[in-house]
Amino acid sequence: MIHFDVSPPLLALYIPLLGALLISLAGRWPNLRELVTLLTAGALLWVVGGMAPAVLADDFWASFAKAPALKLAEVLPGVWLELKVEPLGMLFALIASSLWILNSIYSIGYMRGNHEKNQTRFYVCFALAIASVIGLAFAGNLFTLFVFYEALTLTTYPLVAHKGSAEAIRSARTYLGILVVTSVCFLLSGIIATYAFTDGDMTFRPGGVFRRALADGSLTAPTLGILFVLYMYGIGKAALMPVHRWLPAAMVAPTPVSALLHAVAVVKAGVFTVLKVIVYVFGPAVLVRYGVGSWLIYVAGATILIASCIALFQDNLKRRLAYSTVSQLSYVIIAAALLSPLSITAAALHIAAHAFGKITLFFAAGSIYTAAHKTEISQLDGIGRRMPFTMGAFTIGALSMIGLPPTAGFVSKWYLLQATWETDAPFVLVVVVLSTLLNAAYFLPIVYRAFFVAEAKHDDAHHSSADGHFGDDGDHHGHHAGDHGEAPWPIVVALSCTALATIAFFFYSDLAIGLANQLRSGLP
Amino acid sequence: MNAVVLIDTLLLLLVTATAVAIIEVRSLYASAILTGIYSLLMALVWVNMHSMDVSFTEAAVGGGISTILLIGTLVHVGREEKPIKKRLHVPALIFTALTGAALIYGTLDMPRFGDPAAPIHHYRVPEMMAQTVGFVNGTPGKQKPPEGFDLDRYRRFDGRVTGPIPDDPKDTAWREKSILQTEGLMVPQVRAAHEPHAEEGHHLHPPDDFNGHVPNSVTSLLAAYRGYDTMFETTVIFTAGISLILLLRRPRREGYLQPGAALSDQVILRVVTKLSIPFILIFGFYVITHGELGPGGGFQGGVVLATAFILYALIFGRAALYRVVPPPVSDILTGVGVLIYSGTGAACMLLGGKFLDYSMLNPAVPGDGESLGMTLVEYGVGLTVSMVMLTIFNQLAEERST
Amino acid sequence: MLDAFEIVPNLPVLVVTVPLIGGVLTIVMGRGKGPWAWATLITGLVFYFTVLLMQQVLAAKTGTISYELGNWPRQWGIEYRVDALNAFILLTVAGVGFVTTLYAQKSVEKEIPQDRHNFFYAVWILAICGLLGITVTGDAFNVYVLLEISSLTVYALIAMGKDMNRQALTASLRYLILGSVGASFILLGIGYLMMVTGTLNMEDMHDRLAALPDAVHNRTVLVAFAFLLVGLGMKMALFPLHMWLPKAYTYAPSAVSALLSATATKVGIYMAFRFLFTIFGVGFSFVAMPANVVLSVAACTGILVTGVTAVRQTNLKRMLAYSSVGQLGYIVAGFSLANVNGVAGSVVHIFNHAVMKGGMFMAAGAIMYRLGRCDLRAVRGLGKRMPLTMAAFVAGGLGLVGFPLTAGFISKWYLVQGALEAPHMWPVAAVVLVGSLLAVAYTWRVVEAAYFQEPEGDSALVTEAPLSMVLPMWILIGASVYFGVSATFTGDISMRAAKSLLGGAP
Amino acid sequence: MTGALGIYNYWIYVLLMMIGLYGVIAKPNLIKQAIALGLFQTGIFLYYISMAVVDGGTAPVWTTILDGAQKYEGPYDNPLPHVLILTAIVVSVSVLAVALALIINIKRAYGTIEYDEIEAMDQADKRADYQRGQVTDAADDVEHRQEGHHHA
Amino acid sequence: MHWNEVVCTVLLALGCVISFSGSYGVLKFPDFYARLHAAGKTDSLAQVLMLLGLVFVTPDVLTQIKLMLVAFILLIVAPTATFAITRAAHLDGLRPWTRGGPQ
Repeated sequence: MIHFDVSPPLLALYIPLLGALLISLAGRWPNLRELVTLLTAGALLWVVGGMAPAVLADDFWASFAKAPALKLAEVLPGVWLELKVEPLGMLFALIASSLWILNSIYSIGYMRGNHEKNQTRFYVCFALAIASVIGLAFAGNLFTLFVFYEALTLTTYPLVAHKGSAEAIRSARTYLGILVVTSVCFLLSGIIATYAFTDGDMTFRPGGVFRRALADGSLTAPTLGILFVLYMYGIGKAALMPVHRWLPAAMVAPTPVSALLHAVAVVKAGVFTVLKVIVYVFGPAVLVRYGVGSWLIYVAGATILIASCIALFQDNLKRRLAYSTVSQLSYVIIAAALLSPLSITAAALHIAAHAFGKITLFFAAGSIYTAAHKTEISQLDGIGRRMPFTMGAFTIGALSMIGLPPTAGFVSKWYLLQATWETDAPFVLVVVVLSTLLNAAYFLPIVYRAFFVAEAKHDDAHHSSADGHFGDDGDHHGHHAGDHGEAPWPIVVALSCTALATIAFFFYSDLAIGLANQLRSGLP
Repeated sequence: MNAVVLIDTLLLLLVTATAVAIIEVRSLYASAILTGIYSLLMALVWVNMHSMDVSFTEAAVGGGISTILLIGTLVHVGREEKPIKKRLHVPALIFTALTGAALIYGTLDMPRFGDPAAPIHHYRVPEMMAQTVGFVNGTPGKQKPPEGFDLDRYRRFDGRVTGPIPDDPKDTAWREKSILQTEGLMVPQVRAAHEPHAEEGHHLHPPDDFNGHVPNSVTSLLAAYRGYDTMFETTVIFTAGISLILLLRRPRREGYLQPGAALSDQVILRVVTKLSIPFILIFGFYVITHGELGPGGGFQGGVVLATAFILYALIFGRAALYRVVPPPVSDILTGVGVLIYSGTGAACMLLGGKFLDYSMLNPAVPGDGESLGMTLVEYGVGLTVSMVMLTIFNQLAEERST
Repeated sequence: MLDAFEIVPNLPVLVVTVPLIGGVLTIVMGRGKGPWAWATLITGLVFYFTVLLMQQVLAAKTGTISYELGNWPRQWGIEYRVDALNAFILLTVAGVGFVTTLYAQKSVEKEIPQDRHNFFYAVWILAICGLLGITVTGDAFNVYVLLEISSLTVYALIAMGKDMNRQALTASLRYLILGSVGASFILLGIGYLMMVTGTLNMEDMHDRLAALPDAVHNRTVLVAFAFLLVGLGMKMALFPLHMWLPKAYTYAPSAVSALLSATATKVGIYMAFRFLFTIFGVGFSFVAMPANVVLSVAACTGILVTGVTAVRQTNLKRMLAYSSVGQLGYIVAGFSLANVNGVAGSVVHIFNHAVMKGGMFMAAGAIMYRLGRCDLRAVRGLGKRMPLTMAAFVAGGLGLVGFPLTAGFISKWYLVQGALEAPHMWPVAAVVLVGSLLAVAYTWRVVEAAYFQEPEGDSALVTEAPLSMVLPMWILIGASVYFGVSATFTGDISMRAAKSLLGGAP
Repeated sequence: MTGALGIYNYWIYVLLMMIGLYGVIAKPNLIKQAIALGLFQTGIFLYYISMAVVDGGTAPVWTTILDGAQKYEGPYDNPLPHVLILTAIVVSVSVLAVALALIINIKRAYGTIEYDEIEAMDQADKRADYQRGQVTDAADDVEHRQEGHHHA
Repeated sequence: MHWNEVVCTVLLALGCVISFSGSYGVLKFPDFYARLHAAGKTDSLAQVLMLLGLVFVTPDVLTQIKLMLVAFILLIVAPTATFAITRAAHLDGLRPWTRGGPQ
């Protein structure tokens, strides 16, 4: 084992930053640039993975309390940037960094295949976004969390607006608008209020930071409730209705962006932050005791069902996936809101499980777009025969979404159902069952169409994309229905890998479950 | 009602009427001339209120320079105001009425007009007028009043002199004696020789501040106690001058001088001008130098000096003036005045005192140093003022001929 | 003779007299680069002095340095008084002044006729001198005189934009008239105060006011308070008395806009600090008088209204000008809270806004330098053509928004905390946050145009601004980022200043 | 002066100031505004000088007997306001000078010195400036271009 | 009343009357030149008379000399100023008023 002078979390933060710098320097030579991207991604995974054993160790929590904070910078007296590794963040960082590699491979195929402009900016921003994600994952206090949360919004904005078309800019405005409004108005005020109530103590710790304030009466239950609402709606990235609109809007981005960021990084950053706030800021026990978190179950439940219903009626593939994401995110939130140790585990696992499934689905959508320039579900008749790998992977992703074995979705859903049973929450049970049915109802027809409906003749990609808002105006370089096969090989490789990972997660989920359990064991 | 109040009332009535006329009259020329008249009336008001220096300045500035400025401007921008249909601007009237009402409301709690008990008359100023600030400071670390000295009583004291005045004019000690002893206050121990930095925070100002050199307390306040304000007053004038150059001066390639009609063909004017310019110059220097003793000072004197040059330019043409004072020279001289002032201040600082501590100029006899410093700065003010006025005149005149 | 002279004890006065003498000497510096080099030297020297002064203040036991001009006791003569607050403001003004002077060279070369550079830089230095003088003095009337110096120079500087656009003239004249009325109100207020206190020294005034049997019901004091408030409001462009500002900043020469936005109104606010906190005292201004309500309502309305107006502008400089009024609203809203966090936020935002807005105006000026205009159409696609300039603009914009790790965030952090602490003042917190959203709206229009649109016309051909512009720009923007990441210095100082202001006269 | 007028003497200055202020606001002619500004400031000077008056006072100049010795012949009027107003007068004439220089420049640039006419021209300039700099909803333009491209 | 005070009063009164008549003339006379004539003549005389009147009541010799000097200079300067003004008006093209002439 090489001894690092820099501590691993810091290194993990610096690698993508350094990568961004190198990528921008290598901007003129596309091959070198993409090589740098891949190398950076690999290095990141190596570093992040190297930290995992320590987190899984039995005496982790004992050392956690004692471990000195890794201060990056003291912004104000009493307010500093701090990194600290804990199981939840570890899990998130692992997912993000491992999927970044696959995503980079995929991006290369996609960006080249679609002749996108400003590719250097794309890769740089991508690396910066990953850096933000790593910072978010290892954030040691609320302030650091907020900093990287905002940084993530900012670095992903150029990715969403990448095309520079009117549509892209408008959607990017929505994206930025909603995320910034919620985070500035609610999250920041919540954080400042927390700072005031805890006398400047914002360090994450299992069991929450409010105990003292609650004990001495300076913080009352209603105020705690208001704070909780501020946090839940302040974290706009969690896409809790009605602040979910940015997510469909962001689908205008190139597919790799949608795939990694809006299936993995950004949205997961949202639910991850929710989970982190519930576990380390409020503490489930505190929330249960003061009874201020129960409303979240109903809001999340409603979000799951409504988003699923909307997804049902979307013809645009990426839009349907987006609403599916909205609904799936609320799975995590509803699990977290149950506030039992088991449900927290379920929430953590679902973050991981959903990531693999959803990235596969997005990869597939992008693959279809690259190869066939099709964006609408109604155009997908018979496409499974032309693109067997893509649609096969799509099927696996869909199954994972529905939660059928042997896919990742099943694992987390299983834990969730267990938790529901344990906490005796019939509403959640109903929601889970109903939404499973809805998931099936909006995913399976696509699979059916792709494999079992005959391809229509004279279907012209040009005209069909006219009413599709997403992924329009690519270079129409001679593609017509009937003369396309699979997408470029990097795309196929990437999506096959993620599809396999989705299945593998079912069989080899020890690492994720271990981390989730470690998280549970830390709860007081 | 005595004569002073009567004159005051009459004057103020006239002033108010003139003010209304200035605002309402259509012709801008009339307005400008009325402004001059207004200033002269104001000067009378100031005299009536015993403010000779302000009066002098108002007459020189308002009656002289402002009017020249205004008329010089009117030549370029037209004489008539555009007719406006609505004579009365109602919102403005309401706004001004409200503001005025607020100001009058504020006067209700003021001390009566001329009340000797008003804070301004008995709180800080008496020491300045009696020029005993250097000794009554009460500031920690400075020369402290002697044991048993009743500071409060001293401050309440109105400065009346009783007792005999010695024949020997050099003997100024009577002032302390007469002012202080007759009121039962102790006489401070006056040091014969002031050693600089004899002790930490040692104060160099003599007990009577200027050794009796500066009977005009307006000048002592202006140039010594508040000399720093006056330095910036000079800077304001300097700034105005170079701002005018910035805004009005034509590019140099066009040349400074445009042909303009001079009145030099008239013998009477030539002779009288040549005759009076020396008098004007002497008077100007007199006013500057005499500032310590009576009304006047650098500013008023500077304006007087400027008029000599302006008169010269009017009669003999600006070409002649430029031969006497070429624009580059006058540009530089405007700055030199400010430099004399600030340089005097800086010299005091370089000699180890504080900025503008004139007593440093002559540590052996601090009062004389004060006097010297004040004269120097008055000349600085005078130089800057006269040169700026000249510059302003030149710029306006240049503008005219293009 | 020079052996008796020491720099350190004379720092407070050197800060003002060095630029005074230097400014006057500028007129003999000839043409070409002479005046600029001289101005850079002088402002650099002043900046060095302010740094030394800051050290002195931090080291001083009482936290205050007093300098009696002419060695006259302060109640009679004029006193310079430096505490944490004005040392900080001095540092800001001198620092930004220095960097802006560095920046000015190219821009002035292009915008001002060659034959009057010496006069231009003379006025320029005197403007800085006036602003520094206001900041350092402890005498109420001295404030007025120096205020007039700074105003007069600023009128002239603004009017120098006349060769680019004639509206600079009307902007300058309008400012002249409003500014003079404002200054007259201040003079009147000082006169009323002098009438009841009999002194001009600020601290002396405070003591006398405190000793007044019933100051709260003394009608003279009340009217003095009201007129000072209005006069200061005009000088610091507090909404709705800001009418002069947008036009003046839009049409002034670029370097002047940068200087003014960063210093002129800031010093106005500093005066408000001195009058409200030092002379009248917190108890009078904010407890007995409804200054907190009046100021916070004006500030909050200003933040919202000017924010919306800024979003609707196409001219970058005009947009920044409106944004400045809004940002001043933050500062005013902060100190109207009259608690430690609020005032600290206010003080720190004076600095933060100065560096951010200064940098942004410099960026706008750089665009102006290259393209002769700086509107949204001109910046299209400039993200690639002038990457450093646009990046500076965006970084500054993020600061205005208050993104974490920018200086703006620090201000917001204190302000929101202060607003939440003060009773019934939470709407201020809401407005501060909404205001930052408006900042997103107007900044983002530029981001979209610069990075996601294709250039047209001249914009497609331009190259990056010269280094002498980019470097100062990045010094300021860099400072705004640095003091966003590590704000312990600025935070500490402003906390100290806030505490001394609230603890009555120091 | 035995207090016959009391504080009413102060009121004259308010009147003068307000005449000036009225002129500044109501008169569209810039020269008039500049003159009115001067009147406004003179009002304040009158206030300050009134402040300096002491019953039975005389000019604050000690009588010089000979060679520097001085005699008190008070009560003297207060010299402090006089000093302040000397400074203020200088400031006001400087402001007037700069204002007039600006007005001359305005006449050169606009051909008029009536505020309402200048304002109308400025508004027109501003509108033109606005339209020149406008980017009609940023991205619509791009769409137009693309449509054009398609049709071609 | 001392003799010098009597002389002073008489001179001052005379000055006032002349000054007043001059002012009346300024108001009544038909054109610029005529008005200036009234103003110029009377002003010089009235001012000199008043200054001389003051000389008689001033105790200080220095001040007396100063006053007489002022009177002397006024005697020279005031008519010259009047002359300069009329000259300027003439150069400017202002025609004198004549009975029945062009307005």
